[in-house]
Amino acid sequence: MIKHEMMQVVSQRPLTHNVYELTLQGELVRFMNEPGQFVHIRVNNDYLPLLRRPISIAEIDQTHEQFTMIYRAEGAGTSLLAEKQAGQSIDVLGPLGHGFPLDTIEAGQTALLVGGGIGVPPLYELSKRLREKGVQVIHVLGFQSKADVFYEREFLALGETYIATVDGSYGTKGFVTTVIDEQQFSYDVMFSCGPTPMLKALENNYTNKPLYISLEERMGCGIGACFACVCRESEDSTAYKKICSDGPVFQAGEVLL
Amino acid sequence: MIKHEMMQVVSQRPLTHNVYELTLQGELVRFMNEPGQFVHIRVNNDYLPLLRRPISIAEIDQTHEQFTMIYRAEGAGTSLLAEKQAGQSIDVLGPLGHGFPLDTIEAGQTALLVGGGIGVPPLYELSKRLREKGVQVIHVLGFQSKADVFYEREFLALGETYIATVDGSYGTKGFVTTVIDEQQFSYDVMFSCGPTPMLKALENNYTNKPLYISLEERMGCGIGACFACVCRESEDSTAYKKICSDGPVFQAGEVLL
Amino acid sequence: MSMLKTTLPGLDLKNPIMPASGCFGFGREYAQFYSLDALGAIMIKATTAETRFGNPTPRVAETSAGMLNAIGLQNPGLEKVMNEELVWLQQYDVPIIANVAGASIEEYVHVAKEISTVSNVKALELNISCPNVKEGGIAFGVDPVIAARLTKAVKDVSNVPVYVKLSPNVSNIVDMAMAVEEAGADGLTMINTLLGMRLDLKTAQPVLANGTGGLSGPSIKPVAIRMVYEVSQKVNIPIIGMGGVTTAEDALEFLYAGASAVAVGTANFVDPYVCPTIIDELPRLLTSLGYEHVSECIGRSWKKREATVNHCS
Amino acid sequence: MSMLKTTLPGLDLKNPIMPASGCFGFGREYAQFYSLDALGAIMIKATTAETRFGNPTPRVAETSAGMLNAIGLQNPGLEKVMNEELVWLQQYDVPIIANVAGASIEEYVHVAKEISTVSNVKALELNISCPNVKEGGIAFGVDPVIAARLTKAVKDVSNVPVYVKLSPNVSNIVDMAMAVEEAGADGLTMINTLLGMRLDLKTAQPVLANGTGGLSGPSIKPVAIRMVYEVSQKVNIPIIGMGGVTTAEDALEFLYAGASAVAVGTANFVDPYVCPTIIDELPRLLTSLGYEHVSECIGRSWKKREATVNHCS
Ligand SMILES: Cc1cc2nc3c(=O)[nH]c(=O)nc-3n(C[C@H](O)[C@H](O)[C@H](O)COP(=O)(O)OP(=O)(O)OC[C@H]3O[C@@H](n4cnc5c(N)ncnc54)[C@H](O)[C@@H]3O)c2cc1C
Ligand SMILES: Cc1cc2nc3c(=O)[nH]c(=O)nc-3n(C[C@H](O)[C@H](O)[C@H](O)COP(=O)(O)OP(=O)(O)OC[C@H]3O[C@@H](n4cnc5c(N)ncnc54)[C@H](O)[C@@H]3O)c2cc1C
Ligand SMILES: Cc1cc2nc3c(=O)[nH]c(=O)nc-3n(C[C@H](O)[C@H](O)[C@H](O)COP(=O)(O)O)c2cc1C
Ligand SMILES: Cc1cc2nc3c(=O)[nH]c(=O)nc-3n(C[C@H](O)[C@H](O)[C@H](O)COP(=O)(O)O)c2cc1C
Ligand code: FES
Ligand code: FES
Repeated sequence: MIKHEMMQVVSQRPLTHNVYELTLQGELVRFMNEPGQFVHIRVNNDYLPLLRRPISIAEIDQTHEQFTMIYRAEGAGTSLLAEKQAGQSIDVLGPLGHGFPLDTIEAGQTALLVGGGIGVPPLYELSKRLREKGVQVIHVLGFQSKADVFYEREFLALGETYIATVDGSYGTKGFVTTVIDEQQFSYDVMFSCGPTPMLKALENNYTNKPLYISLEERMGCGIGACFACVCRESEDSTAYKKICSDGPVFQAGEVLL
Repeated sequence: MIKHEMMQVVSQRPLTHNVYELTLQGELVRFMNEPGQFVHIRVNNDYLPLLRRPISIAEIDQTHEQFTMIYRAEGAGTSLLAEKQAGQSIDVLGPLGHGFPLDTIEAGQTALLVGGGIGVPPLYELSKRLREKGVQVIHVLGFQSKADVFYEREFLALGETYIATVDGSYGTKGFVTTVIDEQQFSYDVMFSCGPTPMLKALENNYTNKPLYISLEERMGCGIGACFACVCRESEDSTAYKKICSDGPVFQAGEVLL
Repeated sequence: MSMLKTTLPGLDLKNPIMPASGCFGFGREYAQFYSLDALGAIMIKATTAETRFGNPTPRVAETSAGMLNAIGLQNPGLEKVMNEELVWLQQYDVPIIANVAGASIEEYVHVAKEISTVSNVKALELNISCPNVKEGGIAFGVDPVIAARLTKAVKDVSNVPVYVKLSPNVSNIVDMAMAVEEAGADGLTMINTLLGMRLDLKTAQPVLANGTGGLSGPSIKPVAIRMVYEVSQKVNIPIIGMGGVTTAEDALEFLYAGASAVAVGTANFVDPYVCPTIIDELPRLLTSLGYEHVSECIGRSWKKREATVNHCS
Repeated sequence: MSMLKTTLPGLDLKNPIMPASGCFGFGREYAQFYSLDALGAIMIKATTAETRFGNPTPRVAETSAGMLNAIGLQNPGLEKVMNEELVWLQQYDVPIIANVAGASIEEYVHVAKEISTVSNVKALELNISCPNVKEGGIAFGVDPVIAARLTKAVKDVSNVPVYVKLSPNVSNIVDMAMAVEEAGADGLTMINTLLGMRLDLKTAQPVLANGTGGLSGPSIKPVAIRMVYEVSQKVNIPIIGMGGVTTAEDALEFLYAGASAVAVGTANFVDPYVCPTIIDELPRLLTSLGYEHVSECIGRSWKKREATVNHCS
């Protein structure tokens, strides 16, 4: 059930020089269930910017009807979002799309959660839910540099956590794949969210276990009506999926990266 | 000298259901001298609204480097302006144009100040300056109804003040001309600001004494560069004046109404 | 509600507000938010003979008070639209305007002939102006002769009235309108998007994979109003106006300009409730301005007051 | 500053930024805010043979992220412009681009011949596209044949290079550009305003006394970028791009699209310092993106990276 609500800002705080954690409160939270879903946010009442911004749900707190997003303030919309303060309200449409399938893994099994940059946030709620279910979790998180790392402690509290930085200023120098290759984890299902080149590398290199990936695309409506966010199912057919409503999470191979 | 400054909001308060008094502070005030000049205000940092809004200077306080505007919150720009609060800053360009000529009247003489609606504000600084100079002032102020009247007390403190309302709910029922005709004031110079039909009526009916009028027009630049705000000098010539830079105050007959 | 009732060729509208083609899919998504019965009509996504994937992504980009899109006519194809989407829409008491597209006159004719037989399709909207289709769409939209030929061919086979959707990317919109009117169009819809582009600051490349895209949203409203104003004075067929409508006030501006009904596109993405909100607010707005029926406003910018007081409610 | 140095036919520019015609008068007003020496050039207000009063007021209206104007070529006339405005401008070290307008080919030719003899006028800008002049301006702007004829006639008499200002209100901007190039134009300036309109909610009448007006400001930038992108790939003469430029980033987008220099119009009304601000910020922006000279950016959206690295500084 998709809801539209003016939600209250509970808190906003910077996690790095340009990444923010924003917690909102409202009834819409009741409809959030799958980790990996997203919300579509209108940051301004007027037309600047015009379009909503899709942001993943990073943590759900049903008790307080609150949820948390983690986002990078970069362009026009997210920069304005970063100015919001406790007590103000924000126009939210959600929860949208289909998240990571929790039923693909059982208690006692091990999940490998691989996140890149601003793709890390949805893995946090996923990790919490897997732990609740009794699944072991291993996190491999990639960032540009030490200054960009966030939520390391939070992930550590849930399970083994490895950090890779491109410039080597923190953790392993290299990419998430560097860590995975080095560590030779044994796991049952891999879940990932991050830049497309990373997802491609995972899809090509780790084919022996199920892999679920969360995709990003520029969106119009965010609900499946405008065909802005499609991807092909395969190269030689016109079949397609909409990332906003069929995804953003797909099984590896389901869509063409 | 025209200045451009981010000025501080000292105070903002409603005078009627839709008329506000806004006081700003900044160095720009030092350059304000003639009553009847205006400022050009950018109410938003982005493009909604895009254009600046011209608003008259209603009172100048050189001691505190403050000035006051009185405006009606109606459209997109003035409604946003009404949301500004003490401590915020506003982008102001000014002072602009030429105001009422104080040297056309001498100490001991009598000035008749005639204002209509939202044309009343610039007459307040004018009245104060005339009084400082030793000129007697009589005010005739026209409004739609009782609910729209503002600054009666302030004007009363400076001189005789007559109010006319269109619906008769306060003061004389009718127009400013109704009051002037009834009272048969003896005066030396008339100064006026208000809607064009009012200015036309004054120009047509009271021809035996000098009359100065302040005009309004939709503006682009506000400084004389874009030719948006011109008016003709007479019907049969291409000669013109720019309201923003040659005016907004003209002598009756100088331009075609 | 009777102050909003509007009658157009083929269309008995509860109110003159409808979602614009391509901005509402086939209605399913918005039915999650409100009952589609509320709408005057629904203009469904462009339908072509076969399934089309459309352009590569990114397909949308944001601009100042507007957006660019280059969807490229993605749609499930005629068969699925007829057998699934239109059948699903039967549950609602709302007339459907089927947006018809193609890469050749034959394709248009084929789609028009078939889709106009479906019972809830009350009118066709000939999409001759989609700037994102390269195989010929552009030529139809800017050439009065071809546009007229296409209109005639479709009129010949259609079971329902045909509205032609005009492109704003022309030197003379009145010529286009008059050509399709003469060819038998029952109405016009206007405007489609303005052709635009945005470049990425870092890569210097177009943000849209397609390069150019169609500009829509509040930024194009002044162009749309001007075109409806010009065309409505020169043709005798009704116009469904669109381009940047976000509020009841915007809708009224289109009526004043000469439109008989108004479509809402991009604004649906910003506020999924925008259509029912406008429908709710319109009667209050009309009343506050002294109108008793929406028809009194049509063309008021250029008609005499007297000429419009006889309304049809 | 040498990373901004730009050379165009007739024009040695310190930097590629200049105020657009009609948005800067003859410079006097903005000289109150900064020295005009800072500017790459100045495009002065359209000049006609005689003084023109222009259209009745209101002449401007606001739109979403844009404005409409219907000034109607008001100007003091050729004699005053030559003897007063251009003489006053001599005190600054800045090339003047004289915007030439008229109601007939003869008037254009007369104005062009005279004004091109003034020493600080380094180029002409043929205003064939002003949508607000009714006596014929429109026809010049949308017809390649007439536009070419006018260009040739003016080229024959002008002492300085001639830039033709293109109207965006055409079906095919490339045809227009190629026609005037072939007729001898030394450069193009684009775009002029889009024809638009706004109606008053209460009266239902146009806000502008003239009815329609020209749309400018950020809302038109995507259309302008698209047109510069299309035209720059098809002509061999340089383009001065404009339409909605407000920041250094906007200016760079025009360079990427294929413009060699950039003009700033409406933004001057919002921020009187906008031109010097863009000029100040441009070097920093270029450096941050790895460019050593502004010329490397020109047409980068469609040129190969290699093809543009040889810059001329
Ligand atoms: C399903 C989904 C989940 C996401 N979750 C997160 C998250 O948890 N945290 C986070 O920081 N970011 C997330 N993103 C990316 C986020 O949407 C963009 O960073 C954001 O829209 C950029 O907006 P802006 O105002 O900063 O940029 P602008 O440059 O002003 O954006 C212009 C337009 O492009 C779109 N756009 C730009 N970059 C992206 C992008 N990477 N993906 C989609 N649209 C884009 C904007 O939405 C807008 O329509 C997610 C994207 C998707 C599709
Ligand atoms: C020299 C001068 C002095 C003025 N002094 C005052 C004053 O002291 N108090 C006051 O309340 N009003 C004053 N006005 C009128 C004031 O400028 C308008 O009420 C205001 O611009 C309307 O803006 P908006 O955002 O409410 O309306 P919108 O409808 O959003 O305005 C749209 C556009 O039209 C312009 N516009 C609309 N109405 C007017 C108008 N009457 N005059 C000029 N432009 C207009 C706006 O500036 C804007 O560009 C003055 C106008 C001028 C020219
Ligand atoms: C994402 C998107 C897809 C569109 N698809 C179509 C389409 O398939 N057929 C069509 O005729 N118009 C299409 N349009 C144009 C709209 O129907 C409408 O004419 C235009 O967007 C202007 O209205 P607006 O400013 O309210 O969006 C599309 C517009 C958008 C934004
Ligand atoms: C108030 C105003 C007056 C203009 N006058 C002229 C003119 O005299 N000659 C001309 O060629 N263009 C004129 N233009 C068009 C501008 O030069 C420019 O092409 C257009 O406004 C787009 O740029 P912008 O969006 O930066 O304003 C005028 C524009 C405005 C807003
Ligand atoms: S964003 Fe509209 S279909 Fe996905
Ligand atoms: S507002 Fe530009 S000349 Fe007066």
